[in-house]
Amino acid sequence: MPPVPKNFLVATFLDQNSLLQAVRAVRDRGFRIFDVYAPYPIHNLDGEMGIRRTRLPWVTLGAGGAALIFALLMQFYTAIWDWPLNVGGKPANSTLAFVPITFELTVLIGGLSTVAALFLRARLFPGKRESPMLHGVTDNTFALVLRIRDDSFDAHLARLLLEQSGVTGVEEKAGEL
Amino acid sequence: MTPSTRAEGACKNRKEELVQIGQPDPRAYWKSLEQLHGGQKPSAEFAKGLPSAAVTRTDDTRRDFLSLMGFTVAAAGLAACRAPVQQAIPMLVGSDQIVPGVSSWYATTCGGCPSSCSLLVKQRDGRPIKIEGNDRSVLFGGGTCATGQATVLSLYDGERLRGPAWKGQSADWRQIDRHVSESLAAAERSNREIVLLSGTITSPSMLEIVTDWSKRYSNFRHVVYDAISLSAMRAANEKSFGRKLIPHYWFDKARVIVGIEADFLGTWLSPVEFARQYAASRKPENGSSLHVQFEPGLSVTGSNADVRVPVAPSNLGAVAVALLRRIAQKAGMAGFPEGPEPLADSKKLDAVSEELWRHRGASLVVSGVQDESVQVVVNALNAFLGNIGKTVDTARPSLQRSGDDAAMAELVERMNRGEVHTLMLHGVNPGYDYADAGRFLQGLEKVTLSISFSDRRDETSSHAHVICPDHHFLEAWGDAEPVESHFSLAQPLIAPLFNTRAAQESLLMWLGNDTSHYSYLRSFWQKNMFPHQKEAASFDAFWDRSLQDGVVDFPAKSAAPAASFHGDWRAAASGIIDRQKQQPASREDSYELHLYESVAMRDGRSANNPWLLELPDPITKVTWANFAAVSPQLAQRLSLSNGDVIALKTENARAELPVFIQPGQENRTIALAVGYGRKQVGKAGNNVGQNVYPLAQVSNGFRRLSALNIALEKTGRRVDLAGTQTHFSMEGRPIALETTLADLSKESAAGEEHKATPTLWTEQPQGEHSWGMSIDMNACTGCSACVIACQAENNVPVVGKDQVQRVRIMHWIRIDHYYRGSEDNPVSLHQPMMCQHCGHAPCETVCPVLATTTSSEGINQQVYNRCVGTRYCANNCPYKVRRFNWYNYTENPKFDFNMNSPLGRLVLNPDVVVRTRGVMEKCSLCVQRIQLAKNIALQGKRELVDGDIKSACQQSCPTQAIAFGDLKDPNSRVSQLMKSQRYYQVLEELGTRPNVGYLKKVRGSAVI
Amino acid sequence: MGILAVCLGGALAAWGLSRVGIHQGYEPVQPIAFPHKIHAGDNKIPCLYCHYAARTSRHAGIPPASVCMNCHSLVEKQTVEIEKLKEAVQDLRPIKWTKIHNLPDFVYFNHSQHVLSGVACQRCHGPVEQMERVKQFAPLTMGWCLDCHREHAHVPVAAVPRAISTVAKNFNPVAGLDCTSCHY
Amino acid sequence: MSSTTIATPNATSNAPTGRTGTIILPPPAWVDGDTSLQQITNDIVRPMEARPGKGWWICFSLAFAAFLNLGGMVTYLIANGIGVWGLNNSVGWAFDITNFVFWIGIGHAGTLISAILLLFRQQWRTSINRSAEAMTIFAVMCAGLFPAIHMGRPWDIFFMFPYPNQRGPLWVNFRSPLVWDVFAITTYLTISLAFWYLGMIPDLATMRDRVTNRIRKFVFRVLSFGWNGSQRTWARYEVVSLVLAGLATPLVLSVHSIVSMDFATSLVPGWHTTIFPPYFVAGAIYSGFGMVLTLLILTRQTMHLERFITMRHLNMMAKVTMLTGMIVSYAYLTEFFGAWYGGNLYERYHFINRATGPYAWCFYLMVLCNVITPQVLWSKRIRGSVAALFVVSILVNIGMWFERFVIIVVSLHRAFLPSGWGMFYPTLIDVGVLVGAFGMFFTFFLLFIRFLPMIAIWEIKGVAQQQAHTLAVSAPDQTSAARA
Repeated sequence: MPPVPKNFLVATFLDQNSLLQAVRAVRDRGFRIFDVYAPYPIHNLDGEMGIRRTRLPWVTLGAGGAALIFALLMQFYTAIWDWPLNVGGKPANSTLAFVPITFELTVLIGGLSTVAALFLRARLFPGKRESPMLHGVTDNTFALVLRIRDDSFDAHLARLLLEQSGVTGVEEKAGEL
Repeated sequence: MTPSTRAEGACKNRKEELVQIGQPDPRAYWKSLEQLHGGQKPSAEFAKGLPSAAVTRTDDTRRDFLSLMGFTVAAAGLAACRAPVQQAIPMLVGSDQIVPGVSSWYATTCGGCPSSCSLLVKQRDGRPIKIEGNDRSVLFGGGTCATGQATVLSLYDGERLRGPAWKGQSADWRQIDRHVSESLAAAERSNREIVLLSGTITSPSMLEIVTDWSKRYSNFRHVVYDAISLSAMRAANEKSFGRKLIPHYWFDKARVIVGIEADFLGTWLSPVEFARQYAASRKPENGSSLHVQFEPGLSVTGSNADVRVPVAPSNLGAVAVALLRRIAQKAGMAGFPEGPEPLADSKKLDAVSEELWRHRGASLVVSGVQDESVQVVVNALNAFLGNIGKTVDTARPSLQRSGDDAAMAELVERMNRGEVHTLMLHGVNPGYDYADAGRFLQGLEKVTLSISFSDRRDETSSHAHVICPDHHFLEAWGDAEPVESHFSLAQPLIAPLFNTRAAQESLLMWLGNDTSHYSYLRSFWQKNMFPHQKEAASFDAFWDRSLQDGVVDFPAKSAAPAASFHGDWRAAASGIIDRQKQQPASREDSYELHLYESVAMRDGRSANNPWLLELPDPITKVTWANFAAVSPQLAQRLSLSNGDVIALKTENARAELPVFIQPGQENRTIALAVGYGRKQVGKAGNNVGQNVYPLAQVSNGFRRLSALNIALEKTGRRVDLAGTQTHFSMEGRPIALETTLADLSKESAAGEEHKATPTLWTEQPQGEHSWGMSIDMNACTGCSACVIACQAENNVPVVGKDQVQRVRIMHWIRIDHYYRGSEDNPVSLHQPMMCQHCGHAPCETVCPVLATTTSSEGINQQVYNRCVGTRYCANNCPYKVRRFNWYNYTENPKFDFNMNSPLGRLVLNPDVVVRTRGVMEKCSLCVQRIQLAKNIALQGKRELVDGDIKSACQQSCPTQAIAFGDLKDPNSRVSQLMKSQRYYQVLEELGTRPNVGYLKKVRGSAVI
Repeated sequence: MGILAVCLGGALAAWGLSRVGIHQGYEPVQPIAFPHKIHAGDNKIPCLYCHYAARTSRHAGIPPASVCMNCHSLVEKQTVEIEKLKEAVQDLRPIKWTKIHNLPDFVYFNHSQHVLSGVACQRCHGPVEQMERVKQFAPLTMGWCLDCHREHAHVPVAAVPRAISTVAKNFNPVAGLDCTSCHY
Repeated sequence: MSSTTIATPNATSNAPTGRTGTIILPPPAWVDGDTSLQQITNDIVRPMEARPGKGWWICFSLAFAAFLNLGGMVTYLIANGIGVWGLNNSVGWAFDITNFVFWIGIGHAGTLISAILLLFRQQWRTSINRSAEAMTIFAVMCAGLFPAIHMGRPWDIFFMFPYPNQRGPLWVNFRSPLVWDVFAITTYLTISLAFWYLGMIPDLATMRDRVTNRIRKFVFRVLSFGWNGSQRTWARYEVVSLVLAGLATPLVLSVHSIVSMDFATSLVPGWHTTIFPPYFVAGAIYSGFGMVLTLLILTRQTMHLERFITMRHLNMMAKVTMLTGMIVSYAYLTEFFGAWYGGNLYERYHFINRATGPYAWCFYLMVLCNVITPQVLWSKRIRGSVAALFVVSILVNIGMWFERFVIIVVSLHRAFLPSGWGMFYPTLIDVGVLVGAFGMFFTFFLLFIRFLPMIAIWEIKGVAQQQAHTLAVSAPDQTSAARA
């Protein structure tokens, strides 16, 4: 079996501040951070890492809007157009009475679509296997991962930078993330 | 007969059994005449009518569904699976009389009580399923009473004997005939009597058979015994008018009606007829008559009176005397015996007599008091007022009661002395209802041969040697003459269900006359009726027409003028006064009893009829029991509350009943309903309530429905009464409205018509018709015939006492009873209440599944198969008229009433679905009748006209209080009534826009 | 693949569920192999000659055996099936036909109303005159009923051939769309 | 709240506090003791890893017995019909819908804590939101049971949904509040479930990485969706959480509003009133907080989670309870005032009957529990006493159950026509189903605290880190004071 090329440089930290330092350090030197793994969301990290704000809320808006239109049309269609029955003498178009269901369907479909979109976007699905490279990131460890892409990647410099910022271990690892 | 429903397993097998004709299996019933005769099988598809209608069907749907709940992809394959195979079995030989699925109507005569009302009976696929009044009858005019409506269910009573019995063993007719003939021969040889003990017989042909018997056997006697008899009146009338008769009354001709303890609107003599007349006299448009009622307990009649005075039974005679004294003075009769005033407020009597006198010749005094003297005094009153021949018809008397208390008492003594050899019992049950039933049964032991024609083993027939079960009247030929020269024919609607034989036929057979009852009847009519008429040329034509019409009226036999009164009223009055004086001063702890017939149970003969058992009493709304009605004052004094059981003791009898606190009850009197507490009538009626007949006291040979000097004690036990209404005050709400004659005339001047409440919504598109109903609360007496009519028409289940107690009665129409005024003597209001078919129905908006919507013709339609049973509609119904099926009431042993037996289910209307559990139901305005009428109009290629459709409640109403019709037709009766000044809608301020409206009750002018 | 299977399964299941209680195409074997084709088709006997009850009753009714015998006591042709009929009549033994068109009990269907309004029998029963053995032609679902009722809610049945000629020319009833037209 | 957080630094701000020179009081500490990440993980998952104690087993046995009883009762009910309950023609709804509204109400606190407090950035929610959300879900499940079984023909429940069918097609009545209920409850349950589950994914991953048992590892692997704590995912995750919170907030308000419309849109005196939606929402939150208090006090004491569910948490919840309790009391007053001022005959009678009729004792019990009881929470001492809070929370639950009973039964039993009046008496089955629903609820809850992380580990970590950071920067000397 040929040796698998080591394609990731994984630096682990035990505290948030060291991690932040390391992130700043490697970013300052032009490294592109593949990702950071943490047991909880670190709120000021996104900017440091250069992550753009997610567009998922647009999914909510779109799905919710579609659901709203669907709900209204469904109710108009069934109650007014398809079979208008005389219910308590009320007009077939009892629009006010259609509001609650319209709202509920908007929320339901909007919400579920957002969650589904998140799972799709973040490629989360039931049974997906965890990566053995990231031991402890769900407990107390923070991991900064750089991708070793080609020769232009200065692994030495990266290591140096990381070791200067309170890292507990730096390792080159192979695998999928 | 075919199982038309998709029934499987046991259900199907049972139906297969039903199919087998002529099998000894007791469950093998006829379904039609054709089935019986000639082995023809009526055809197939009796869709809903057959036992287990919709219920099994919906179950099947559910089964289909559930079977698919566990599906995977195989669901597609499963969809191909089939429902159980249904078979259709046509008749072998077609009949031009019976087309499957088409109802026919036959005229007959009611056998529910001796009033003998003329009926039209609906027959469907060979089964009578609905009783209606015959509107060709000049006497009864198309109305019925609750008892009459319920008789159709008695036909399908599972307790009826399947065949004759000889000394407790079932036997065949030939055996019995041989035994009886032998015994009769022996009787003839002996010097002992042959006695026919019957109830009132209104049938002239049967009376002819009785005459034949007296001709054949010199030692034959006919004794007539009525549990509730008018024997004293007959005796008094003999003294007053020279003839033992019950006069025929004309309430419609009376402007002033005074009742002295006679519930003529509820139970007395001929209530359907009287209610009809009464309603006519009470029309506010003609200036209503004045009705004053003196009575101990609140009766249906009393609840309708303008003035009602609670009077103790012992004091009723004195009231009559006091009235007579005043009238006699006005009439200038001298020599009236002096006596004390019976009422504290003697001005009331002054005013009443003033009114009576003012309306001489157009007034009427009636009394049901079983006392000769009182009746003579009443006769004198009518005579002095010139009512005889006007409102009191003695020329064409009523034949509806001919019981003779004295003859009965004598018979019992003779029996005990062993002087009776053969005793035939027809239509009587003295073992239950005779004052001294023990003595009667003792005597019965000494009779050599006792023959009962009873349809079941009851308290008397179980002691008889032979039971020769008579047909139910719907299976039998017959005739009746309720009022002299007014005849009504009876014809069978169904071949006898069981191996029974008409009593007349048995009697003829034992006379050695082996003609059938039918040919005897025909020849009787040919001999006695045919000659009196001129219209028909041949007897066949006359017979056919009479049978079709059901009624034949001849002019009075004797054109004699009104009988003149020659009774000794002075003696009678002084007798009453003396008795009053002799009466020991009433002690604090002694009370009086007042026994009465309840509207539902009457004298107790229909005590196994679950419809009647569950019919709420019109006054108290109590079902499934009788009770001791006490006045609120007495209850307070003795600290009694509803349901406390008290013991009532006379010298030789004792009864324990739960208390019901009855406003308007006379303070020292306790009212009890007879007819309950039967021990051997059937599983529904056994031991329901207490038998209070033994408490009745006999005075001067007449059994009075009252007793003096009753001891009362509390037992400490409690029995919860099952009432369908527990709150009788309107709480000041504008629900059942009333007005006065004076106000009405004022309003007419103002002339303001009823207007619908305004709405923000646009009107919904409407169809060709708009069905509506109008209920005249002034005409409604509360008699409750409509309740049973609706139950019969719409397959409304009986739920039993426990469920009624849990407020789960299923009746689609109820009659609300409200009181106004003081507890001691309140004013009553009866308000029939059913689905109001709101145009803006609150129930519809809340139904999640559209199971209830408004039809294009204004009906609030309830679709049972769509209903999921959230009960939201019932909660939101301001009238609380929706009924939920809390359980399966069909084929459920927990509700072992008519709908739990294949026999009892034969009464179901095939045009109305039997509802399954978990669905809501309610009044549909008899939509099946609307559809039928439309279809008949279609067949006749014509438009519907007003009167084509009559709802079941409307049809049954003797007073025509209910009008149904098309609101879009400005000439329909209901549209006309809507224009009445009295028209209003209940709770219309809620904006419900009901299609059912009410006409306000009118209170008479406040002269008294 | 998986997704496709789920979709396919779901569609099949939905289709299966939607067919629950529908017995379109039901074609049971009858005790006597009565050929409508010969009677109504070849010999052009009107439907209402045998099913006379359809004119007046809610049930079309299966003709009594006596109706069959109106002709078959004269017609000389004998077959095994006709023999079965004659035997049944002789033995006074009713014939148990298998019912094909079954509506749930909570539906009130009135044949006469439809016949008198001019609805042809074939509209619901299909070309019975071409059927050797009768089978259920229509799905008999509420939606199917309503399709026709909606069509004729305002326009009377006119285009279809009259089942019965006695309907007055100018009396053209329309179909009801109320729940209580069928459910009560 | 204001007394302790005059200028609490923004939770997400990374600006060093104190830099601007403002005087800043230390923020409240929401985690006591060791705030090291590993310790937090260990402490929270301890109940899941240890064998359950005696207390858990006793509670579970009781709850499970009641749950089984519910199964029996419901089977009996469906086999026989609604008649086995005490309902009748006058009172068409009683225990069934009372329970329904009660449980829906209970659910509301969970969403409030998880969604509304998230939007308001209330950090104290972190220790309790997970279990509160679980409570919501179980409560909504209990609630959903009742509309299903209260139907006369529960097997036809699919009629309630607008699906294409062969009946015409016949749809549903979108004007009926019951259809609104169907949609509202379905939505509420689904969104709450999504929210709850989404929040739990990182913790499930934590569990996945901890457990050694192969089966458990497999289960957690499936459940955790391959979560790996990627910051890119965290970023999206947090946004989605906020979006869901934004959706759930109006949702939670709408759900009880819609439930209240079951009554408010009817015309029954006592139901027909416009104040119901806010009144019901306040009542729901009140009862929900009562239940959260009950549950958290029990869990805290039995599972030894005092570190995370501190007295300060209980204090906050007590304050919310008191506030909503007073809103509810105000609504009671308004109802009576409205009846008097409106002058409607039926409405007036209803309120007189409520206070003096045969069910007056229910009314007074309700007033005692919902009006009088929350007033004791003014006292700091009571808010500081676990036992007292527990008693109060139980009373709140009882009071709110009776509130619904009073609204439903007392209104129905004497409506418009006195002839239609009747009394409701519960049967054993009624009581059995009531108890059984509690059994179901507690069974699920006890299983939850045993098998799933009942405190949001990752959120606690975030808060604890921030807390440590803030305290270190601003006022290290006050840390001990705050803890005291």
